[in-house]
Amino acid sequence: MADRHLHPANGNSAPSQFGGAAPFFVGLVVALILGWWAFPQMLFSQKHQPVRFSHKVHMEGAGMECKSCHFLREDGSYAGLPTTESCAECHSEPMGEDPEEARFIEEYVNTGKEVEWLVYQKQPDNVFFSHAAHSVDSCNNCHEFTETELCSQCHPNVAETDEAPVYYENKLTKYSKQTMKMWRCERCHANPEHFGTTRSSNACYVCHK
Amino acid sequence: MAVDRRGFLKFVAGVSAGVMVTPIPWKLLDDASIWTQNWPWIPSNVDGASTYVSTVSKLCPSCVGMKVRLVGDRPVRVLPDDNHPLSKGGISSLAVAEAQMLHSPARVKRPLKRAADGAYVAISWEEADALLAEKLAAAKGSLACVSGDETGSINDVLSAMTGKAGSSNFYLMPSEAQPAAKAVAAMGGEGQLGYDIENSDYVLAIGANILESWGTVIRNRAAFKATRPHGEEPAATFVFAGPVQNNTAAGADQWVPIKAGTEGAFALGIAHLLIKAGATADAADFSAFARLAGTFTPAKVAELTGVNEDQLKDVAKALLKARRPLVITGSEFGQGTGAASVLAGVAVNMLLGGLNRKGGLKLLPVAGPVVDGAMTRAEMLGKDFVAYMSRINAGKDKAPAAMVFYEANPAYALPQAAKMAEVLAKVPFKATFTTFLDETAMLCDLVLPVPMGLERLDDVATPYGSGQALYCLARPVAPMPAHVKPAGDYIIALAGKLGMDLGVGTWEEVLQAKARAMGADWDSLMDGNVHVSSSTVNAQPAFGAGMLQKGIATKAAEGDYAIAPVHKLNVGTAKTAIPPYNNKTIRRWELQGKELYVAMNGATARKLGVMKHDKIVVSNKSGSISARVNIFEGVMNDTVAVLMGLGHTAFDQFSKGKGENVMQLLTVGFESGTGLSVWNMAGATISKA
Amino acid sequence: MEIKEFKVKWGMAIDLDKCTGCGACMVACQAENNLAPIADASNKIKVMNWLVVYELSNKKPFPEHDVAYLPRPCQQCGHPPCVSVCPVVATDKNEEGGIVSQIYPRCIGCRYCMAACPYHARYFNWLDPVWPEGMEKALTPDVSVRPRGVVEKCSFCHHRFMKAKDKAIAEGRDPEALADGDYVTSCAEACPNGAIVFGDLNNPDHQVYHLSRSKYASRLLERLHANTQVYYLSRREWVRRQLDNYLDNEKVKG
Amino acid sequence: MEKNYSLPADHDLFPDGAKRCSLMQFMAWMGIVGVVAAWGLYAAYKVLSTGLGVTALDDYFGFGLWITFDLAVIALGAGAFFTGLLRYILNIDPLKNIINLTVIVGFICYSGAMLILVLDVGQPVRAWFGYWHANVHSMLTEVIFCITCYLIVLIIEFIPLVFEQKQLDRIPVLHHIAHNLHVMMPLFAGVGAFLSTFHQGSLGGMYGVLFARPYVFRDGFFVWPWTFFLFVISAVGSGPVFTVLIATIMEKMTGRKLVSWEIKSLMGKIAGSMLFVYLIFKFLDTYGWIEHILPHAGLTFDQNFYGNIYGQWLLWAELGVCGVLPCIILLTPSLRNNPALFYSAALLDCIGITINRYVFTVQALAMPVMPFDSWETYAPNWAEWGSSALIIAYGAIVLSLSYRYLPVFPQEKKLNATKA
Repeated sequence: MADRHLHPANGNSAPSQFGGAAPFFVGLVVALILGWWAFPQMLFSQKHQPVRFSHKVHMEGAGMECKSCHFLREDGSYAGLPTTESCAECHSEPMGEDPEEARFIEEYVNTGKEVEWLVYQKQPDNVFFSHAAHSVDSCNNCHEFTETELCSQCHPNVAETDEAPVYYENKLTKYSKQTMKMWRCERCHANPEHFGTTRSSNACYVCHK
Repeated sequence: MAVDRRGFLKFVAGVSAGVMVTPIPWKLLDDASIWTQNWPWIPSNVDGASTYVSTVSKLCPSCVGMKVRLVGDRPVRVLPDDNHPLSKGGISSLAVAEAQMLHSPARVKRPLKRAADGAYVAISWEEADALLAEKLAAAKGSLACVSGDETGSINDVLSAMTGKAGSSNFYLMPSEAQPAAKAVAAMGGEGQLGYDIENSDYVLAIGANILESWGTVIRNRAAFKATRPHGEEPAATFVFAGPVQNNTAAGADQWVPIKAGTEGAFALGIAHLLIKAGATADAADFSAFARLAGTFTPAKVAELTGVNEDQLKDVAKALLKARRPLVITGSEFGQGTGAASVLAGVAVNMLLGGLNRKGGLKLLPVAGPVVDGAMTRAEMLGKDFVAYMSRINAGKDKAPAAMVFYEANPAYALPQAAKMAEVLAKVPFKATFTTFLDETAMLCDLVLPVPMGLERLDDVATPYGSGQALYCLARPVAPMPAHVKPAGDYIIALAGKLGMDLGVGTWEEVLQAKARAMGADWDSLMDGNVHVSSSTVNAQPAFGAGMLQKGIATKAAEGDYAIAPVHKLNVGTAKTAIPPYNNKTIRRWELQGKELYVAMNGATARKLGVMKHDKIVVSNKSGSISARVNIFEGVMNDTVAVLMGLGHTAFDQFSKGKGENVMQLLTVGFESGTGLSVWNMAGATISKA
Repeated sequence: MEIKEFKVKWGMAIDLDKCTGCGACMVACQAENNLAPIADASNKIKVMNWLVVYELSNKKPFPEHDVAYLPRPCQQCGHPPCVSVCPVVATDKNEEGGIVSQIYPRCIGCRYCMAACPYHARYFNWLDPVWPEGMEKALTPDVSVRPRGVVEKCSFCHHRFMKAKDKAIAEGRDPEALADGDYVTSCAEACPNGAIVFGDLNNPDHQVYHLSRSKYASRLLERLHANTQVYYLSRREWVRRQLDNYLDNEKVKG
Repeated sequence: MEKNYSLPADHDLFPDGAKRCSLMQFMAWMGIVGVVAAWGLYAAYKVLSTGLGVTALDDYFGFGLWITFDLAVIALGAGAFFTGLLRYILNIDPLKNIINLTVIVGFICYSGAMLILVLDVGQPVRAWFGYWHANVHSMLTEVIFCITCYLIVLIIEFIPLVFEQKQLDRIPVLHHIAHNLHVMMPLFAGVGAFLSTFHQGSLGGMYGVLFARPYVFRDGFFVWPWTFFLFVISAVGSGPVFTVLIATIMEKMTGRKLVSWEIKSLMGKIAGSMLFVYLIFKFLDTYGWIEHILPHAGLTFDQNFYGNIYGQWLLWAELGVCGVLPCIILLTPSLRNNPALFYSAALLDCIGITINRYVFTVQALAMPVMPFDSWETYAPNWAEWGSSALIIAYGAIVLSLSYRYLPVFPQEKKLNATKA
């Protein structure tokens, strides 16, 4: 081993210098592939909703509106997702032929169990998000959002889908891949133009609990 | 191509450089820190719709009204109820964590039977039913029943069952309601004493810890709140007389130090001064009373009670000056007092024209029993459990063949606790209906879990201390755990099984009947409303001077030092022990680890030759406790203040093995005249450990 | 001294003559803010308590002795000693209302803020919080549960402020102009003696506005210029004297 | 090369012409240190896995032994930057004979302090927030940045020494790197001096800005609190003699002369001069504190002390026995040249600075500011002692390895030759 050091490598010749650089670039490319392609695959696991729910059937077929289920309560808090009890208002007995509906009734309605829906934009516990404050009323002081457009700023528009999108869970953090991170909130909250009309300052406690 | 070491190093260098321009290190760094805000072993928030249900606490002795906040179906907070007359926007330190106590580790989760080797085994309800029915049937007339619920209609059911079994041994756990009832009887009056604190402009609490634990304390404190607007001169004066500058003294305008157990003498001293100032009352035995009071000169009262004569005179003067004065006598720790001190207190009110007057003392109507064969409230309050136990101990009474406890913890809560446990051991079969695995449950052969107040339908009828007759329901707001059963229906069914006819089919019927008896509207009660009646019992009671004279002859306590038990609701009750969320409210020099601290003033400590933190032993013929010394100048000379509610040997990690139980030191005596058991004057000797 | 001023300034007025030291506020605070119970709470300086009731003594021997109890929430200083020292902006005073925020996922747990606070209002999660089995079901959804290694403190039940604003929005009222009582802290709500009054110190329609101007009102350690938003009232001179350090020859106001 | 079995097995790696103990002996020593390190590692593991609840720290004493230890070693490690400053910038040439040791000691102190900080912060995984979410108003941010940067400088200063190891030096690349770094060393010394001055200052400033803690609060000199300067000067007043003490301990343990007395004496004189300057300011500061800051806060001098544990003796020990006394000895040539007095003075100097850092950290927190609050006491427990011992063990390992294999002491050959 010591010998090698005593003989300076023939590092002056051009070909071997090029050959010397090759392993470096191989390593570089391997790392890039690993980092940009394999790593994201490894980081997230795919999950599906516990019950296949078709928004389309409910919207088009049953003529329901978004706010039939996703509504603001009287106290200003947001109902988010419907409870099994409210689903059971219609689905106490199967209304169609879909075996998934039958399974839902058997597993949830009959037992009173709540469905553990996967929420794509589920925020961490330390975040306080007010649906009341982010209303069409306040945003449309300047914007001209329709309700769907406004909701779609954050949520995937699933109103016309038959199948819910795949849910990607970060294996390390256990949060949804689609969860908004703080910088996305700050696109508005840190924008001074918003302060006057929406009172949406970027102070920590405006959004954290 | 052979990979030599140099090539490999270059490859590694390439990977290293490459990785730095991929998300790997940066995303991992970020995600790792996000992971720290979402650790799976930390509980997370569970959202849901919030609803609020008005109910009343069956756990807190103040029967505080409360609003329970549920998220989904989970009770998460107990909040004050502005509309409840026993809350008036306040909540007690005990009831406020009642939602959390639903999940207390000390809860009994299923029926337990004591096996031959002394260990408890979980059994099915069927097995428990069979065992209980068999034992009670066998016991027949030799049954005793003890209830720790002072205000509920469960007592109608329990006393009826006891009565139908051919026994008169139904008892309530001792409280201040018993001496008060005895006093009313001695006066020839009827009804329950009520105290109109709200409308009084001068409240003299003699012994009664009215701002911490006495009576309907949250209502008392609402009255206190109302009469002293923030930052302004108070509209009413509160004066506390007692041996320790306790929480009531802290809120009161004036603290009058008097020895423990001398409330009656102090009240008679006041009566003496009032009569001297011309006060009189339209009662048959006024002159007899005046003669008695005449002997309680300030000098004598000062000697008996340790009060400063000038302070005594000042209080009497202030009472005369007040428009609607009210005098409340009681025990600082809510029990153990005799009828005489109540009579003396009532006498002062009568001299001040305070009987059935606004801001005075009321005689409140009491509803009759609603179950066949049940005792009346007066009968129940006439029974003296401690005296019964003492009789058994002395061999004057036979130990019953079976004893049934309902939410009562006599093994912990009775005076001379060690002796009482011995007496309980003489009873061959004991069963308890309890929520928590308390000291009494640990002595029982059968432990039957009952739901907590938040999980069951129950009632509260005019708690002692209330200024008005009232009735309200505790409604189930939380789902009942799988293996507990509400005692009301259970006992009615049990009685049926034993061939007793209680005349009711269900527990709800009992409550409905009680509501009718109270003149309340059931539907309104079920909506969370409280039935309140302003009516009083019209009576012209006497002073009960004869009884008073006998009872007031106080005997001096044993030992050189007086024990002053200090009762604080935050430490919990005998039934609850220290609630998990209340541990932090115990003051630093009340308890350290497992060691109890007792308080004495500097002069007493000097006399004893002890300093703060020194170890001492406080003992008398009933028992002894070891403790460390805390110096607190708000304690009378030659007195040690001992916090009650510690020294549990059962329950959970939040209570068990912490400090010592002051009840060990309280010696039972008997009041002349009434024969009532009393233990509010304990003395002890103190030695350095 | 730069003092942060806001249009709305949430504050408290605590009447020390009305507080009897029962501890209901402390328990209410723990339940509201998801603090974990602890089996042995003897070591008072290592036990999490956003609100502590101190015992004050006039230091005279019996029978001249007098006692007072002082509930101490975070004082929400106008010029907070803790905020500027935080190396990672985990604590700040920037929001309308003037409540000093503490953001748990940002906190690295250096405890510099605790060293800075003379009120001992800040607490560190020395260990992970543990609830007896099942008791986590009684946690509220309003306040996130903190892991070990972060500092926390009283937030004036900030989540109730958020809820009050949401309620106002839902009812079509101005969330910036809450009425007296629309938003109160859990301790103020629980106190059976009404010793704690909560509201907007800048709004004459709120009771605290007037109480903070009472001749009996003063703040803790005023001469350090932390400019706190909690006022203490007492008609007793000795109590007021213990609210700040005074040299023997100095007079106390009121 | 012929094998010489009388030489230690690893003699090929020794610096030129240096005599070292046998490998077995060295391993035995390493074993002893390793046991201490293992204990410390266990303590560190408990702290990281369970949380800081295993320490004796509490909500009154958020800072304790660890912060005291950090501040003390950082102050004592100041020999590195200050000697570097004198050697490279002010060209005091004789200091080249000890500069290597000061760099190593500095490196150990700073890296050790960083390791302790990893334990001391509650959320070490978030430690990088200090850079990413920095609050520019916080003195601690200044400390974090300066310490990190200075540690990098120290590493750069340490690298050439490592590369000059006999075997490594034969690799041309490393030889060139070492040589070029040597050429640039004045630049790094300058950067180091600048960074180090700032963070020594900001460490002091950390306390000086605590306006609600009258025990440590010091009104500003322009934007800086007084403690900013006091910490800088006190560090340079003690760092050099700390290095000398380390060198002397190494001499005692190895039985070889490593640094000439002249150099030690020179370091002592430098430290003594700086200590003198420091004491002038410290006395002025103490006077100002008693006469201005305390009365302003409504406090008296006596209220700042409590019992024996936080008694006035600490102040007098710091200023007198461990301040004025060593200063006199170090500045008086006749006294300084008496080795026993010299080493005593050096030790007292270091103790004095440690007391200073201790009272600023612990006594400041022990003192109740609210009148109804009480004095609290703090004593570190095994977890804190253990992890601090780990750092000392780590220092011992680095020093032992450096001494054995790196050309740390240029005078060693000559000094021991003349002796022989």
